[in-house]
Amino acid sequence: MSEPAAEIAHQFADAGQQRDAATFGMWIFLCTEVLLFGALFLGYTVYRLQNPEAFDEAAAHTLIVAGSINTAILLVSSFCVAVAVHLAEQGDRLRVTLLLCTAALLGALFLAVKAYEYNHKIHEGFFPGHSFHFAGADSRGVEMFFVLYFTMTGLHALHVAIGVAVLTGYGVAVLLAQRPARLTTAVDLAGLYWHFVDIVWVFLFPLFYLVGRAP
Amino acid sequence: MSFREAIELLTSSASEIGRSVDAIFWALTAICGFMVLLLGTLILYFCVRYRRGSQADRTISGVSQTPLEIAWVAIPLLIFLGLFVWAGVVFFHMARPPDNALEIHVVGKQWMWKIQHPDGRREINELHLPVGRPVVLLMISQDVIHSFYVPAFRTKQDVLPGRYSRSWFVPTKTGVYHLFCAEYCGTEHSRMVGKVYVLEPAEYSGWLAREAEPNSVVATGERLFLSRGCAGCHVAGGPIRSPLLEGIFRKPVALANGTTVIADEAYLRDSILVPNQDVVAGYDPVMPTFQGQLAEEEVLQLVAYLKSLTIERQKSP
Amino acid sequence: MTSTRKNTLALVVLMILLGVTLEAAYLDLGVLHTPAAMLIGLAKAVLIVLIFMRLRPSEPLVMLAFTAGLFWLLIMFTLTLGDYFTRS
Amino acid sequence: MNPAISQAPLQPLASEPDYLRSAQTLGSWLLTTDHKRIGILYMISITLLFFIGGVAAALLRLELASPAGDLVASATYNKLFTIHGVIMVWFFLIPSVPTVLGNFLLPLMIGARDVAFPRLNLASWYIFMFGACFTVFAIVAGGVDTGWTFYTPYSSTYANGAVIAMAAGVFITGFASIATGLNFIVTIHKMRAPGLTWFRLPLFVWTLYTTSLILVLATPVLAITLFLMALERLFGVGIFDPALGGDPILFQHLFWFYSHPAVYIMILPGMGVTSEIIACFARKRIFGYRFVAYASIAIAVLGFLVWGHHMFVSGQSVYAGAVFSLLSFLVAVPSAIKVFNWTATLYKGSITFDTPMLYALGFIGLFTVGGLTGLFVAALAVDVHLTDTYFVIAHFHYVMVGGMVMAYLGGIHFWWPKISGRLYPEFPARISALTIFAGFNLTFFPQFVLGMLGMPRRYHVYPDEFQLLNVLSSAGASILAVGYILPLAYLLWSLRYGKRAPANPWRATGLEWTTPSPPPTHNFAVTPTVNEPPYAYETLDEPSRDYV
Ligand code: HEA
Ligand code: HEA
Ligand code: HEC
Ligand code: CUA
Ligand SMILES: [Cu+2]
Repeated sequence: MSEPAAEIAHQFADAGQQRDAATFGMWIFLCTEVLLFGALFLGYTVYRLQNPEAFDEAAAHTLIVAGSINTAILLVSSFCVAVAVHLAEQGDRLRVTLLLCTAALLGALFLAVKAYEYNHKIHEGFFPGHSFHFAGADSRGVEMFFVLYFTMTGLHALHVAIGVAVLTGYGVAVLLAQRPARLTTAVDLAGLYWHFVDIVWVFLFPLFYLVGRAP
Repeated sequence: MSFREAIELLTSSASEIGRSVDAIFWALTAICGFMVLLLGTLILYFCVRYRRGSQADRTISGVSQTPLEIAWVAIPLLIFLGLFVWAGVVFFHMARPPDNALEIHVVGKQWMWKIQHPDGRREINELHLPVGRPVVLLMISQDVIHSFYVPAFRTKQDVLPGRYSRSWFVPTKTGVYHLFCAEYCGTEHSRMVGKVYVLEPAEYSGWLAREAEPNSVVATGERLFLSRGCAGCHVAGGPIRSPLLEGIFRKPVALANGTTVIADEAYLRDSILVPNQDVVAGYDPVMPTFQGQLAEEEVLQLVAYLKSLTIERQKSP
Repeated sequence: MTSTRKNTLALVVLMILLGVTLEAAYLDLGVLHTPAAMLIGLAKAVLIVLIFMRLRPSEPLVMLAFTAGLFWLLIMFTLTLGDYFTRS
Repeated sequence: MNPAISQAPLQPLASEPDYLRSAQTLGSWLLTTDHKRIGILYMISITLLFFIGGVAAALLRLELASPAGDLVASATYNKLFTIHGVIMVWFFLIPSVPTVLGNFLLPLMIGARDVAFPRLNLASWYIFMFGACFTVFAIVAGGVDTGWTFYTPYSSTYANGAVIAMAAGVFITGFASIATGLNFIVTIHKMRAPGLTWFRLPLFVWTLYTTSLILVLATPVLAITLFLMALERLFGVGIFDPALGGDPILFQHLFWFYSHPAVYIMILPGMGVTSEIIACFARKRIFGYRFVAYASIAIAVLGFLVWGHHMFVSGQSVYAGAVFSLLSFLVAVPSAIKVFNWTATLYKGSITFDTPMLYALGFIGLFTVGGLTGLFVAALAVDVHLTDTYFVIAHFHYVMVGGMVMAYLGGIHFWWPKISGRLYPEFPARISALTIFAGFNLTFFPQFVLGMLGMPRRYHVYPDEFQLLNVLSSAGASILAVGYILPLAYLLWSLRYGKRAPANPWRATGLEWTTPSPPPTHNFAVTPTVNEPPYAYETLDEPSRDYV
């Protein structure tokens, strides 16, 4: 294994091709994720149009403070990753590790807040199914809101959890790797994924927390 | 089935719309048959004439590609558009039942069809109809999706849970026809079948009279309206201020959220089962839900009763 | 502008947008509520995509993947909602 | 052999051993990242799965030979057609050409040493097998009786059996599809040999590209839809639940948003294979190459706009129905372009009738019939009568079995010398191609008539008057079964006893034929350069160069 050539897999001609291919592949993957979440957003739209009042009423019961804190957490975490990607290109491994781990930690914090929220909702009887109870007028529409709430934020939380694992993994790997330069592209791709997860939340937040707050 | 019967079945339907459908079907068959023959002949001819080793002339001369390509985009496209419009027109006709149609209620459930005629007569997995009169089926399912299919009429309509659907036709030939459930609905889907009897009008009346029900659909609905307590609220000067329901059918209703809806069957059904989804403007959302307390047949009867209420009736008693 | 400064600036703007959208949620905007919230969400998303994710219009392939996702989403929404809006 | 018969010079006989012999251990197969070996792994897996689906089909046809429903119980019958549909669609036909021939050939055809992400490629096979295990488990653990369409609320509330396991199997396999599609798109964009511009690509590569687009853009929606259905079944509430005001038609929208484009996943690669074969055995450049290439894109894109044609009587708005019908007619135009151009390619060709060509001609004929009957069901008023009858069954078996399976077999025969390094025996191969063609028509043509007469699909028992046509169909199916077992037998036989294949037995164009048969592990010792348009058969066959 000669030094620079070792970085390039046999099927590629040069490092540029390899990097471009990887980045392009990641964006295609994100494109599939857009459609995955997109179907859920479509479901939300359809049912919200059918039950506008019920959705207003239901959304007033989500924890807006927790939601806002979580939005801020993800934005900061995204920022950390963006800076980390930049520093990784300059080979500043210590700070890359630090930033990636901070981002992961923030992700974990996000999940903790989420868990608190879920717990709260379940105790208030908003978990759909047998235990669901809601005293207000249109409990059917409210239950549908919470079906969507749990499914969409749950799927998002799953993505966050995966992201936390990936970021932690690369954070450690960058520190320990023999040749951290090999990880530059990988860190970049992990970053793209993490920003995408952030974007999904940017849309979930207004749809589940900000609806029905106005007097 | 003999060959002649088969041809007969293929080419003749027993409803008005069936004739139009068959016309399109056979036009399609002719066009597509012609295309298959044309392409088949060309391919076979080329295969024989230009087989390896044949002496055929192979110098390519003056076949210009683009005009050909344009031709075989444009010509099919025009044919396709024609077919689309033709079939579309017939389809829209199918979707608009006439007002004077005989309304029959159909409730599908795993795995039977429960049918009720306006005068109250019920039947299961059988449907008796007078010939020559438009019939509209107002249908709903109690469980999963079914589909009401009478091949001889060329009509089919999915029957959904939680939502009314409609199918209409004019039987043109007396006889006995198949009734199938065409949407897969579970274990005995293939046994959710029945017979449609198309009778002369007089025979139909005779059939209705043979096992006459004491109450018509509307009368049953009225009794439900009284016995289930609807009438307790929906009267002028009742204990709870509630809208009067006379003449409501097909009228616009202003809702509390500022929108307006037309009071069709679906709206009436929802008003009974999920009253708080669309609250009428100016009223409190105090009407209790009747979800789980009324069978689908009963909801249909109530809806039929509400539809029958006209302004005049309100004044007369 | 160095990349880190660009990122920092983006974060600041994102936080401001978060504040704005929270504020807007309590205003009486009537039916414009959700459109306003979604517009702000869109602005945030654009910032993240352009600055954090460094999407550059000069990379045609990445742009292709990105717009394809959105375009197909649009197809899904248009035709499905088309059904719901025209049901009698 | 003629050394100068292809665009690029034949590759030097590499010192490297060929991909089959480079390493022989089981581990070397199960951990391979070589696209050719992964293709073989897929080939073995989907062949097995095809026979599972085929046995289910055989039992269906056996049962339907009599109207009474006497062979199996209704519940069993329903499980059989569900197993048949699920296995055939997701575990055989969707992966068939892309993952077997596509994996094997794509890098060879574009002059690359492998796909862009070889490890992802191997992962996709493992994901596929994992999904297949779930599905087989679901079959063993009592089966599922929802039909391959999983309509709610039946699937979420009323259905019997291991619905969640079956849905999980399909869900997981979806990610294998996505991985393959992603890999192909990146490979085609980034890994083409120097000089191999888009319009020098073989049409097969174009179809793989468009297929991959669909795989990537549609599959996620299926995944989430099945996920929601399974959640609903698990928790007893969900977004399609009518009790909450949920709409079963929303499920149908989402399902068909995937599944209609998916039917083009199940035909586009077959069209690509057909283009390769027709050009080679007519010794001509494909007529209207650019139109055929663009038609693939048009099919892929327009194919996303027509899904509602499966829902004309579902309770969808009639206006939406009209839009979907119009678009369905439009999507037929690019298919028409292809059929006409194939026909025109034959004109003034120099045609031979080796087995691959028989399959390709069969494909054109049967696909045309299948496609044209698609127009019947795309026409609104006619579909009201025909939907959910055997007419639809016949329509899609014509396109899927008459079309895609024929193309798959044609492709397997065409590239068998390259894949295995052996020639298959020509005579039995021709016999079996003709058997399949005859058996196929006998099986499925009567079903058009049954549909027109009104026999609904998914019917375990049926009125007596339909028996004659059903018996014909069942008889056809047994001929078809023989036709499918024959190739399995002689292809396996040829692995051992077949003649050794030269690098380019068909004297075909295309970079894959410049490599030795079977190709070495890394495909090309020197990266080829391309400076010719594709299908340069006319120049290739010029007498001056034809010194065989
Ligand atoms: C390989 C798979 C495949 C392909 C390629 C197609 C191709 C087409 N399909 Fe098919 N279809 C299925 C697989 C496929 N289908 C399946 C699996 C189902 C049922 C699913 C289920 O319910 O279980 C189905 C069901 C189905 C329906 C719903 C039927 C129903 O349930 O009621 C419709 C309705 O529009 C339809 C239409 C079409 C059309 C218009 C095409 C077109 O793309 C065809 C275009 C091709 C041609 C038209 C032929 C070539 C053209 C010419 C030679 C031109 C010259 C012609 C003239 C000038 C007239 N299909
Ligand atoms: C995708 C590809 C695909 C393929 C290749 C096939 C192949 C076949 N299909 Fe399939 N079919 C579907 C996809 C496919 N089908 C789908 C999606 C459905 C809808 C399911 C649903 O409604 O949910 C369906 C439904 C379906 C039905 C309707 C069932 C119903 O609605 O009640 C029938 C009935 O005849 C049928 C028959 C056949 C036959 C005879 C074959 C033959 O081509 C198969 C031939 C192969 C063999 C026979 C196997 C090889 C031989 C042996 C293993 C030896 C033993 C055999 C004998 C002794 C005979 N299929
Ligand atoms: C407790 C009193 C009460 C009872 C009992 C009651 N309703 Fe109502 N109903 C109301 C009120 C109040 C409204 C208006 C507010 C609303 O839309 O919910 C209403 C609205 C309606 C509407 C919509 C009217 C419109 O103008 O659009 C219909 C239809 C209806 N009820 C039918 C029924 C039927 C049928 C029953 C019996 C099965 C019934 N109601 C029982 C109080 C009642
Ligand atoms: Cu009811 Cu099928
Ligand atoms: Cu389709």
